[in-house]
Amino acid sequence: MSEKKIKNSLVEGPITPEKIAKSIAHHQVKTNIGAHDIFLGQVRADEIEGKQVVGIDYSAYAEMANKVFDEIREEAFSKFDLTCGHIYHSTGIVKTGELCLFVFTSSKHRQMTFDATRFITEAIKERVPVFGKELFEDGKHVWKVNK
Amino acid sequence: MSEKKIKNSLVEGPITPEKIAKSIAHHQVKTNIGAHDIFLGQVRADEIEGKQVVGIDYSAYAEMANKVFDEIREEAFSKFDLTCGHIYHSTGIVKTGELCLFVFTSSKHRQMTFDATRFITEAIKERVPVFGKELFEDGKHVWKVNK
Amino acid sequence: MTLTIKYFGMTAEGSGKTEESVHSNYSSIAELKKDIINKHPKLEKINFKIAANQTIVNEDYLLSGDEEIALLPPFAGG
Amino acid sequence: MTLTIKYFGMTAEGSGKTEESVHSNYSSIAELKKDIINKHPKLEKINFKIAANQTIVNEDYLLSGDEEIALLPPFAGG
Repeated sequence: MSEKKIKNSLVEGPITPEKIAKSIAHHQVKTNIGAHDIFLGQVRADEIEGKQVVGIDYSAYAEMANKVFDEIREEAFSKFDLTCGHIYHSTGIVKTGELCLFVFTSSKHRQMTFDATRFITEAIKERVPVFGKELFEDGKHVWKVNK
Repeated sequence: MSEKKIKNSLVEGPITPEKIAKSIAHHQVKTNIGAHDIFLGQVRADEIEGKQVVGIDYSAYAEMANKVFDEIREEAFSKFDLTCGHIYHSTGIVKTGELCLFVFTSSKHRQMTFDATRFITEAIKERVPVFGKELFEDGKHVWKVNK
Repeated sequence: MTLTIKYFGMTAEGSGKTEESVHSNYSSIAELKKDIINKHPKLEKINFKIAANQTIVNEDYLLSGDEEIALLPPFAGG
Repeated sequence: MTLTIKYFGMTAEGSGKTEESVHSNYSSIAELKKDIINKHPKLEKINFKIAANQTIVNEDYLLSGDEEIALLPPFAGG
């Protein structure tokens, strides 16, 4: 059985704006890129049964999650004419207002990046074993379920 | 005639990754946001008749451009359930690999931001009076035309 | 066979465990699932999928050796 | 009437100007356009739209006073 090196797409804690800036800057040497599309997931202060969410504690089945992130990235490359494609998802606590998901695709032209970022984001929500405990100020929690 | 304050969406020179990071960070206090979608236009080193583009010198009919940027933003807000919407476009020289367009929309849920960022980007390409002189190393140029 | 059972989110909460080893000769996932629920009755009310060696499988999937089984509650990524 | 004519990109290059004032009584954009092309023959081969007071108008748009007219070559934003 051939062993394929699986990229680690999981990041401990929130994804910072600085990480995003750094990632964008890294793409400036690729002068065949004409368009980037970036999706960011941010933790909302939803009200659930009268109580406000203060953060989400994410856990993941890491080995499988990284395998599925890789599959999704490969599917995106086979469907769309991409130059680059990156995915990062948080584990651990991400407070409201902070970022938990960063999907970044680049291509020569815009249509491909729009389609690819959307495809990857939908596939992540549906297929990646990441779990979220929505935390309240009083220490209680509920489990988040993607629709 | 009522005077409406028109936002200036034109930026002198390239849009920096730091500006993007700062803009993202500013949205972390808005805890009703769940999703952001960012489109970035980057100047490509296209080859035209055997010569490589080294940059684009953008000019704009500034008053009209800002008026149209504003109209497009308002149309996006009326079409999609957005929390925020921002547009920045460069004027002056933007070298290959550097960023010339930054479209940033935010919403409670992802579908609206995907649709809005795409709508805004298409509308900009079609309707905003921005002109681009593609520069070659030998000092010659051609005029860029959006398809 | 020795199966490693992994629990996540709601299923970890319901079983009070994140991982355990099970030594027995189950033929299918359905059989294993029944046994797990008997041991951890709180899991009965929880909606979960099962992965064998990091791939989601049906209840009629046949267990063939030392596999890694994961009980996956609804996903919440993004 | 006094019209301010603005040129951009290819039309600025073709006319050698970025702005000029025109004093005359044109009725329509078509009439003004003909005059501008007579003055700057290089513009004949350039594909451009015309804006009056920052709004794109047709050639049959009627000029009614001191307006700002812009000759807009194809857009290249993004």
